[in-house]
Amino acid sequence: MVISPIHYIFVPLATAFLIPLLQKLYKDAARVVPGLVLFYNLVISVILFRRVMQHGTVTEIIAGWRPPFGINLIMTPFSATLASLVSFMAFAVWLYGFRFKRVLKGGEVMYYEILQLMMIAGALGIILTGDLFNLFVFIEITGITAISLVAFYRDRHGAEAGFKYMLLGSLASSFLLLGILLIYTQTGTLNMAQIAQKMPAVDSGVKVIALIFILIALGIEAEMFPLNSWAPDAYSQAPSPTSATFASVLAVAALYALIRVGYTLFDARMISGFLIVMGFLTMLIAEMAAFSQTDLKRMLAYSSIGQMGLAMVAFGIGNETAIFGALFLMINHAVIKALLFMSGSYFIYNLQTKKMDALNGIHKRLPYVSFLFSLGVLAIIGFPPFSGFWSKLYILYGAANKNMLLLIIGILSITLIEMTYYLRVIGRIYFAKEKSEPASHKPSVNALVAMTALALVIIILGIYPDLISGYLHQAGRFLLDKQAYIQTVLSMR
Amino acid sequence: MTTFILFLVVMGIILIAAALYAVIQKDLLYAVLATGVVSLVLSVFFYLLQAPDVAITEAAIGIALTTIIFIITIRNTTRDEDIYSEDLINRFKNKKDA
Amino acid sequence: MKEFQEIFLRYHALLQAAVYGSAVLLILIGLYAVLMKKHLVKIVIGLSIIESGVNLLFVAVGYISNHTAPIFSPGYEHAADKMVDPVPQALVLTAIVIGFATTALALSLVIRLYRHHKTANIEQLKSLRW
Amino acid sequence: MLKKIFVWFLLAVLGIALYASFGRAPFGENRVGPTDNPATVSAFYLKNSAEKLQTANSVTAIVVNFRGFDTLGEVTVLFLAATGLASILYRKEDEDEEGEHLPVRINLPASSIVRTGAKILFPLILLLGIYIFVHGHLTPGGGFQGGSVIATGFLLMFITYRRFGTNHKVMVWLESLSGLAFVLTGLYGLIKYGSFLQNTPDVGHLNDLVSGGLIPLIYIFIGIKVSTELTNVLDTLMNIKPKKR
Repeated sequence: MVISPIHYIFVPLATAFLIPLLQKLYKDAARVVPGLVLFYNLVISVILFRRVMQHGTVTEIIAGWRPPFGINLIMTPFSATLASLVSFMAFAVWLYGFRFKRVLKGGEVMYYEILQLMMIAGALGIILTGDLFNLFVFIEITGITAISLVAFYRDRHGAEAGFKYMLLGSLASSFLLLGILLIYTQTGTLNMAQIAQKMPAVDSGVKVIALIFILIALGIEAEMFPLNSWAPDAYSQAPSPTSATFASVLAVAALYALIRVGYTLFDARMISGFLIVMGFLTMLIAEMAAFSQTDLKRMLAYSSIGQMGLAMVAFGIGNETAIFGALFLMINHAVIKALLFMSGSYFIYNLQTKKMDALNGIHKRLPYVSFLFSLGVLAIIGFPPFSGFWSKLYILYGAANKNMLLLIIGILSITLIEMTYYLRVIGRIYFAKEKSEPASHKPSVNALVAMTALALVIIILGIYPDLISGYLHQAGRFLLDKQAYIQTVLSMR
Repeated sequence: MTTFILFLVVMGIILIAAALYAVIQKDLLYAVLATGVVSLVLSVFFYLLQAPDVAITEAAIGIALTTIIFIITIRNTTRDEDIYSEDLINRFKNKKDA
Repeated sequence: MKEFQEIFLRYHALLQAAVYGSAVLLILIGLYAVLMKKHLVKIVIGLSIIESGVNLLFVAVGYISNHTAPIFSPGYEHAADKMVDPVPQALVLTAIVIGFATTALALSLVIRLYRHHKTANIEQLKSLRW
Repeated sequence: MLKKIFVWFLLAVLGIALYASFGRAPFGENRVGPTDNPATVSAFYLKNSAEKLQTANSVTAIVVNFRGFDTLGEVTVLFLAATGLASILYRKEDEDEEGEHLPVRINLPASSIVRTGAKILFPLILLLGIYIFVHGHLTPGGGFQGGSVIATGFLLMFITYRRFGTNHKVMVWLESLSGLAFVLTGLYGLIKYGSFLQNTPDVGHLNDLVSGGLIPLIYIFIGIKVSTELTNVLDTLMNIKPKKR
């Protein structure tokens, strides 16, 4: 059987359906099998990524009907990059969470693993699909799994965070349906490429209304201000591997959907101003909120929202340099924020509290985890030798190319806020007086392997960004080339 | 033909009335039953609009299943919209006893 | 059948108002409940009313006057030109089932919330704040 | 007060926007176009569900074949909702929810008329459900409709008989295997014809019970899957211990 993008979807699906049975045969099946599947995803990512980068876009027809009649999967260099990123991060998170103590109670582990696996499959579906309604279905898959995972601990905060997400998520799906229907009435099709082709002929009033509906819906998913009030609660109440997945998988997929719809279906020029303004507001407000947090996970969550805002700004700027920076930022953010959530959750696990006051002097008890955490912090605020530096530099460079001086000043001053609160945490970890308690929970080996791997990625990308920059340039070019997308899809046989 | 038009208009009015009732009614059990009526009328609507498949789905899922899960939820929370917490239930009970 | 078309066109504005209007009103009523009501169950009722409105809008958009259901039952084998648009109907099937799934999930969260907080008023759920 | 004004303003704007924008697609207008030489997706579906797939119900053809991938996703959504529901309402034996313990059911038992009626109706409802999804490609209805009808049958039994419970082992097997069978049928298309979920060219004749190639088979799997998932959801919800009054 030839490797093709459909493997990303049906292998996790079949596994998820099978896990309840396998669980009966072998007690640890629910924990082991998803890892195998995610590893398989990683392998096909490598194969497909190479194929896409060498021979151009890989497409796949489903049910044997060529587009626009059937649903198609499409892997442009842009989506191939993100799909590989998602597969890699998913595997790293699985490795990290393999022995995660708090989720190991009783039969719940099966629910947890199924939901976690399907969240990743849903995110991959969002990235790969070429059909608007199919996008909706995959967004629902990720939404339902994410809600269940947020409420997974079944405490009062979890249920509340889940309900908040549920409320906004349901509104988002209704608005998305309305937007899809509006587009369908005007163009008579659901295939994204054909919609893009027919869009110029659509009455501009209807187009704007459809765009607003879809932007509201995808804005909720992509944590855009002011629709992101679910995000900090969800990030902070979910189990820690899930928080890491939210930051590194779900956010990437949601932003991809926003960009794909904005750039391909509509015109990039139509949304660029909107994206810059909303992205900047998202960033500003999130970083200010992060500054005033006392809870470690909430601080990380707000910082995540801020980074998504920066990525939106970069996509709004819309020239090749900025898009390169945005892609680099998405990769960096996924890796670094996952590392921060992973190492941060070991602090929380040891201290039994999420409050940051308790972090004082913890480096003596957990030296290695503290080291990894500070590495992540330095990388995310963009210290020169680390990878975060390059992405920010390129985004600023892109803004400079378009003479957006105010924006540059704004981003830089927000970076200052970011630096302050992150360095405050580092200060607590290393220089504050410790309370003398022995370390109770050393990190397990698999978690250490996962975290070290992520840290290595950060360092290598920082020292030698050329390793991926060629690919990212190619991906960015393809995103801007709308006609190539339309032609590739509609010439499929 | 005129019956078709009449039907659609009357159905639309019933639909809106039932939905309004569902939102206004303070007794949640009746509100839920009103949403059941919304589903019922909706499935007739679908049938009139030449969508029998959708009509059957709406009939089975909208009328029966959704209504029952709402009723189960009401049984596990409160039935009256204004008496929304356990405190209020207890206070209300005490008043009745006294 | 020509008659049908004539009457349909004569009353078109009324019909459009009756069908699109009630769908849009359902969406608005549901949204009102979601935004203004305090009881969690009422909010979920609002969500399900919004879903109903969206579903009705889907089917209404696919309707073509004087055409039959998209089923090639015996006697209608060659009537493809006289059938309503089947695509919105297929989409609505998906949307209804997904709507039920989300409603069930929402209600289970409501039950959980009531167990923990002893209240179903959304304004009293304030353990999580910005 | 400010909130109220804002909400009303929002509703007014949304209502006008919706009505105006959907008004651009007049009610009852033919946007499908001729089916002989299809220019739109719908016309293509209408033409080919009769010609190439020999499936009488073209909605079924779309749901199962043309857009079968959506349906796979939809079945997954249902599966995940059942899983998420079980996870949210999950309760270990020793788990005490903030001191709440209520073993006694307060409901009165159903009357004997209801019980006898339910007993007679239950097999009929099951039969109806099975009929609906077996004939999904010929008449209105199909896997989702039949599945939900079967679930209403179980609902009747849950309500009438307090002690009625489903056999969990059978449910788990049916649920997993029917879902897997759906995926495997898709895989069969991928291996044999080169495209996931692709139908066999051997589709029979319009309006025969065995027509449409793999479509009825897949719809039966969907029916089993949907009915078990919905029954699981109901079972989980019905088994919540009622709170103290």
